[in-house]
Amino acid sequence: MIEGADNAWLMMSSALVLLMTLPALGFFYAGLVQAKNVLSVFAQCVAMAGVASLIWFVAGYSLAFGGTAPFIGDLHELFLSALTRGAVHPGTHVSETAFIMFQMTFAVITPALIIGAYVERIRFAAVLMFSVLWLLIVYVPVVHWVWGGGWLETRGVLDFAGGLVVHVTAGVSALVVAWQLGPRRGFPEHVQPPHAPWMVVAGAAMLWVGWFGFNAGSALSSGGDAAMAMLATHLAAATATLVWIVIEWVKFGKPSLIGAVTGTIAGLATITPASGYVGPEGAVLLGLFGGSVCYVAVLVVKRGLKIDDSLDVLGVHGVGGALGTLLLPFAAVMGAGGLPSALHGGVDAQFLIQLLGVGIVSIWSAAASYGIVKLTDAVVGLRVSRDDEIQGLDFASHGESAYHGA
Amino acid sequence: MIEGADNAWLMMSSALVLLMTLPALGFFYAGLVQAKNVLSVFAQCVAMAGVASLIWFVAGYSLAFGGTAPFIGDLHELFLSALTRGAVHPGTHVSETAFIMFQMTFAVITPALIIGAYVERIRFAAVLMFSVLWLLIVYVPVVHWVWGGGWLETRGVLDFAGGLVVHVTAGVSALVVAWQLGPRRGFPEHVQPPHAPWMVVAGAAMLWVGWFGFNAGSALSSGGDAAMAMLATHLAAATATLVWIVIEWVKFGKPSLIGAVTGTIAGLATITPASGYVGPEGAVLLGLFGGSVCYVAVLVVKRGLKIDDSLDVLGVHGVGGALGTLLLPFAAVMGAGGLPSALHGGVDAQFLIQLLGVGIVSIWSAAASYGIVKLTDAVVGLRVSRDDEIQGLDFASHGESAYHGA
Amino acid sequence: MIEGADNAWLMMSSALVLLMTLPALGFFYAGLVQAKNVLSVFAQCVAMAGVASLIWFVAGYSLAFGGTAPFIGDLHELFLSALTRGAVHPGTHVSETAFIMFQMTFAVITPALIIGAYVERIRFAAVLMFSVLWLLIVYVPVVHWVWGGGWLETRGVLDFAGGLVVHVTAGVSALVVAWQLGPRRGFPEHVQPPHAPWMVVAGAAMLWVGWFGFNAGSALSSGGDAAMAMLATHLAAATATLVWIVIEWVKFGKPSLIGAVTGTIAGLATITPASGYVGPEGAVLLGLFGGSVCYVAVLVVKRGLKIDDSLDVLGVHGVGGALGTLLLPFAAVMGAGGLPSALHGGVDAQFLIQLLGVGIVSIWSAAASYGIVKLTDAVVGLRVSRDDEIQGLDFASHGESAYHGA
Amino acid sequence: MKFIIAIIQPHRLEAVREALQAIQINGMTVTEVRGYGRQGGHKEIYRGAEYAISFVPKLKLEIAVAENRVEEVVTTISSAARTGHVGDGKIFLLDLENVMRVRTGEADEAAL
Amino acid sequence: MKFIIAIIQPHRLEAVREALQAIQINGMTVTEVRGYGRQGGHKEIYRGAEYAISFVPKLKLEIAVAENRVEEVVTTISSAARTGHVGDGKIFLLDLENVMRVRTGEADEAAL
Amino acid sequence: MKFIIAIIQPHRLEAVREALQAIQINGMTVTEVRGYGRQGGHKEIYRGAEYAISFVPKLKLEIAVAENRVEEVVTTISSAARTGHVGDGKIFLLDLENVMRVRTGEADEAAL
Ligand SMILES: Nc1ncnc2c1ncn2[C@@H]1O[C@H](COP(=O)(O)OP(=O)(O)O)[C@@H](O)[C@H]1O
Ligand SMILES: Nc1ncnc2c1ncn2[C@@H]1O[C@H](COP(=O)(O)OP(=O)(O)O)[C@@H](O)[C@H]1O
Ligand SMILES: Nc1ncnc2c1ncn2[C@@H]1O[C@H](COP(=O)(O)OP(=O)(O)O)[C@@H](O)[C@H]1O
Repeated sequence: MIEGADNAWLMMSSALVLLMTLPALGFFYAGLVQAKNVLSVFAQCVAMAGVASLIWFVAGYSLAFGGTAPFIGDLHELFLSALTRGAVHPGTHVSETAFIMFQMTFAVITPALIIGAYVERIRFAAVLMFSVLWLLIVYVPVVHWVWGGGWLETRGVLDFAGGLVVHVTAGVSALVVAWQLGPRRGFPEHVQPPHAPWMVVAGAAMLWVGWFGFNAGSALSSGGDAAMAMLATHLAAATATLVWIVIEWVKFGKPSLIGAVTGTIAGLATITPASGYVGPEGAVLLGLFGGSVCYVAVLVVKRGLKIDDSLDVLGVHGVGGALGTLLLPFAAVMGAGGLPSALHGGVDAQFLIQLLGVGIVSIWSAAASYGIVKLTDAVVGLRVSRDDEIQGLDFASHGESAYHGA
Repeated sequence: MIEGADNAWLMMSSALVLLMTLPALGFFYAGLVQAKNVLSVFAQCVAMAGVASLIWFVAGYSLAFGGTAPFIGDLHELFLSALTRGAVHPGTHVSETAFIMFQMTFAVITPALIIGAYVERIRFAAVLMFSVLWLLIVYVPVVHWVWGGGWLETRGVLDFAGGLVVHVTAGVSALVVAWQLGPRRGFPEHVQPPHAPWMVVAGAAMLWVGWFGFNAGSALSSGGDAAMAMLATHLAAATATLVWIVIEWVKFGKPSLIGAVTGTIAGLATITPASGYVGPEGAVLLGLFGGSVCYVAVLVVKRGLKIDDSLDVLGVHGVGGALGTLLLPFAAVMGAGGLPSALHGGVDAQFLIQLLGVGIVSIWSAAASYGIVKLTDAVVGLRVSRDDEIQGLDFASHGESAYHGA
Repeated sequence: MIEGADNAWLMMSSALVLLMTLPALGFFYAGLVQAKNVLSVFAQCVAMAGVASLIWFVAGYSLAFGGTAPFIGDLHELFLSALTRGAVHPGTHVSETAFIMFQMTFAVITPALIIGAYVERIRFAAVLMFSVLWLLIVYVPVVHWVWGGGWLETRGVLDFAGGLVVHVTAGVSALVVAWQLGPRRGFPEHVQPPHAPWMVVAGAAMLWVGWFGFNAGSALSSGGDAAMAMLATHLAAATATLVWIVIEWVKFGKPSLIGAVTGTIAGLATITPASGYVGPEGAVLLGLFGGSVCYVAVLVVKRGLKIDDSLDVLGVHGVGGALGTLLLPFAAVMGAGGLPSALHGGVDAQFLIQLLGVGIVSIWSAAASYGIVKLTDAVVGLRVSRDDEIQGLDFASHGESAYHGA
Repeated sequence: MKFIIAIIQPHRLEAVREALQAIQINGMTVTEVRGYGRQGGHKEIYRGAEYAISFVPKLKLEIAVAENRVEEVVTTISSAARTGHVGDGKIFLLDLENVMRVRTGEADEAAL
Repeated sequence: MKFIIAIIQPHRLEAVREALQAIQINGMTVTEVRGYGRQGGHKEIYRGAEYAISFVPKLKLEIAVAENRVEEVVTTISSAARTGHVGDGKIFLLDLENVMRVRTGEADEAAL
Repeated sequence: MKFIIAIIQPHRLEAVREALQAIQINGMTVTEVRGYGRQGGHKEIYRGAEYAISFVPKLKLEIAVAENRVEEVVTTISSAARTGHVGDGKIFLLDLENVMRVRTGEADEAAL
């Protein structure tokens, strides 16, 4: 039976998750690039909302949530043509329509996160082709494995709201794309500072708010579990924000605003997989780790690997998501608010299962993304010309400019 | 009886619909104008929120939803002075308070849509006078006819969330105002490009999110019907976005961002009247038509009619709303998710009824708006002086400037 | 028992209230300062979200809502370590988790409001130290007195959503901080105009929307009372917006946009304490008073007291909150929608109680804030150097600049 | 050669550009500036108080021209820019010793 | 006549404007520019890494003055703009051949 | 002394700055400007219609140099700024009568 309250909360959460892509992620990423590439970032986000939604409608949802075969769903729900208004999503009290909608917003934001890796130099056609293939080959199968009754779910992997499904897949794939695409002109010595930090913080703020839908919505109900997930999400974000402020303050004598909100996002990515299994104390712990580990990860990718994952998708999302997935068992047993009963065979056993999940999902994301990038390059070409890169994608790819003389 | 879940969803939807005007529509329109008229657009939106809400409070709600006389409501609910906290809206499980609030946000956004027709040259006093009269003479009666038990509802006209009531009334009236007001200096050869496309896309993104409240909120309940309306809304928007991208890509070799989000809005306007009666497939169909027909309509108004409906209120909203109203019967019978049972006497019969609705509402909107514009011109004057237009309305009408040297 | 609908509404309201701080208040305040101090305002808001949330987690919630001693709560809920997922907040049908979350967003925004008093010249370390102490010494006790079963609640003081608890505490403390900190260079003759009015209106718009969560969420349920609170909130905001527009129009011949939205905020602050006790007519009355009295108050503080409460925290929030608290009894008896039964001993008796509340809370806020400011000055220093003030806090305190050449 | 610096009202740019194009002057550089002069500034209202903005937005055009065209160009600019109101701007004439086209290295009038 | 170009610290604008007004110099044109000089730039932090900003914000004032007032004006500007820190800026003096007021067509010193 | 005004493509700024630094020219002032010239503008699409943008973004560099370094500086700028495309810009050479360092009051070449 459909419970109106659960359904209302899931619809609201869907609105919040769409807000995360449009405009929040658009703001967040667009503020970090140069003024000549602002619109291209937004265009990529908008196009992603279009493309991913249609993929989801045509086949994505069916392949992800149709049936419980171990590796991939079935084709019974192509074009959602058999969907009725009264259908209830199995095991919940929400309507199937609401569930599809909610999941569709996840299918939009996940490939959109990868945008951060390829900004300022990719061809628009490559964005579209890569994203379509990536959704079908990486995202949809992983959703099926972890949430759709597939083999990782059977093994007991826990991922409440997408640490693996969303952040690890996007983060790892981002690194592969950035590596194949090559760095932006001038990387790393002459990279330009973010052209509009105010835009970054506006985006981060709306991501924070939207994340309540992402995590607490994943409870698929509107009771105490959802609210605990929201509380945990908020506390992890708050903690990681302060962690990053403190690190920069100590290290540079000045805490930067972009640093602070990067901490916020790191904390949010880290709590995501665990948000339904921890209480307030576990959440703060995850915030502490999320803030500090991602800080180091960002530097390692840039300076160690020398890969221009331009807006740190791996360092923030990939590492955060993996970290939260791995720490989940430990955090779940802290305080009365945790959910130790969700662990399969105790903390250590669950940790090994989680490790398996992170390993498999990372490898699959990396390998498949590599193939997709190569194919995309062969078919439409990955990178714009040097002239277009210098001129900026706003005009080169979209024929517009972001700012017309204030 | 008030159902908490339905009520919660309706309150949330009200918040989303207010967000559509403030700040979404403000951003959308302000980004499209020149830098010297940015604040005037926002001021018009803010003032509209004030004025329309008070009109609604004083008499609008009573005249729209009081009683079921064929042409206009009654005066029993003036000043909402008899409204009790426990009152239930007839035929629903939401409180009368929530219903009034929800409808009030519609009364705010509908005249605000018309702003797009008269930006950059209208007197602020004319905006206020026109809007007050327009609400009472055009909007309120049409609401009564279509949703308040009036004669069009009796005839069986279907308009789930305002294709007729909101988009056709606003679009047609916009054309009349633009025509009477005359074009902006330099139209059409020397029209300036949108001064801040990033602002346009920020607005469009929030409109997309807010539209979930607009359409799914119109279900007045939080079950599977609302969620199906949300799903339909989202799919139509996604489809129309891609349609516009493809058209521009083919035609100009570059898809513009403003084009893409114009497609979004066209898709949203088109699905609006049908959103409660169609399933996913019907929604995609409406998105396809919405995107392509509105593309043509925008060009026809500008180049064919040579009327400076500056931000394309007719081409996008008017045409989209009418189109969705007319296609509704055909889309409702597609897939298991449609609601063919809502049609009166089958697809063809309903089509004729819808045609009647579009015709009547268009004629009434055009005729009444013409009279209101003439009266407004006579009383306060429509247009600012040439000097004020050159200087920009921000300073001329509000004594401010949008950007003080970054 | 947890009611899903009430809980969903409270979660949604929490999201809306967080949105009020991030990004709404950030936009609102950042737009009002000079371009060189934009990021510092956002950094203060972001840091506040971090700091206040952790304080709430560690001890704030326990001290505010633990037990019903007259003056301060107890320490049983430190670190929320005993919080269970199924716990119901006493006297409601919402989960304790949701209630804590909701209240946490209030603990974030209240000290964030004070930012408006000290922008453009305060040290970042002073912001943090002041806010931590202020939360523990001013905010938490007042919450306990008024909402946590403390002595003012026992006396019958009514404050639905924080007129006293939020706006009076913040407003009065703001004045004290501004006075101690001294004015900005050039105040009052050479104060620079707001650098980005569009940002101010974007913030105000989101504050308006978010305020629905603030006020209607405070019903802690999703029925007709919540919706009436929302309706009242909206009408007061709309009315006060128009009041400010009219005043400026008459006085200067041009209504400014910043004036209009200042009216909005004044109306919202004024309705806050009364929002759950009045109907539409009472709300409009409060809007009328809120708009006009705050207009005068702003001028009095700046010209009369000559204190540089830079963004008018006292004039708008403090005065609005106090006014609404005092007018509450009169407004509650207007129309069928009011709640006269909530008054203790009738209008006059309640008025005296309210007066006591305003007096006590003002005095406590002023006295305690004075001590905290003095201590903060002694420990970390209040004010940046003259050079840093000239250069701007964005670079001086955070090493960044808001705009990198569009 | 001469280097002409013209301060004009922002909304006259298109008119000036077209007038110059009509006499085959096809190069110029435009800067957004703020001017202070007899025109005075204006008052803006901020929360019920007025404050003075001393500077008004103007555009500065820089145009290098051959000696023999100077007069024609100055006249063209000034008539296209004139509205008759205080604040119409000024035209300054400086001596230009040399000019070079970066792309080709051409110098003197050939580089214009 | 001379054409004075002064590069100053942005926050000195009001002081300079007032000082010039005091000696009846009532016209100037201001441009936002970025300067590069001994002052050097500064470092900004971005996600844990520092990067260099070579240019610092400055204002450029352009003021046309009659020959006999040049010295006075230069002295006034330089003393109002001086803070004593590196980066205070420079004053450049160019020869101005002619000037014209667009509104009236007046030329030479009458146009100032 | 000479006052050099160079209009260049925005993305050549770093190259020019580095080239000048290499020959110990350590001062300049940069302005964002819009240029109009042979390069022509470009078309932007707006809701299915194209419209012309006549002006393209450029940077203007102003550099005061001692007489004996003029040639070297001009050559350095022009080779660092050259991409070979139309629109590479121009270098204008004006006579500079005097210069003063605000901070110290030094004048002439000592002030550069
Ligand atoms: N002495 C001057 N030096 C440089 N620019 C000037 C000077 N006087 C005026 N200007 C510029 O010319 C503009 C117009 O001058 P103004 O005195 O306001 O009007 P008008 O030229 O019509 O008398 C000013 O805004 C300023 O930019
Ligand atoms: N040779 C030059 N040509 C043009 N502008 C210069 C030159 N040298 C310095 N400037 C301008 O003057 C400003 C101040 O110069 P700087 O060397 O930093 O300090 P100071 O003048 O106090 O020695 C610079 O930021 C730049 O805008
Ligand atoms: N006569 C001129 N006076 C001032 N600036 C000019 C002039 N001609 C060109 N410019 C500037 O030089 C830039 C480049 O000139 P353009 O003719 O487009 O290319 P090129 O110099 O390669 O022939 C223009 O954008 C403009 O800013």
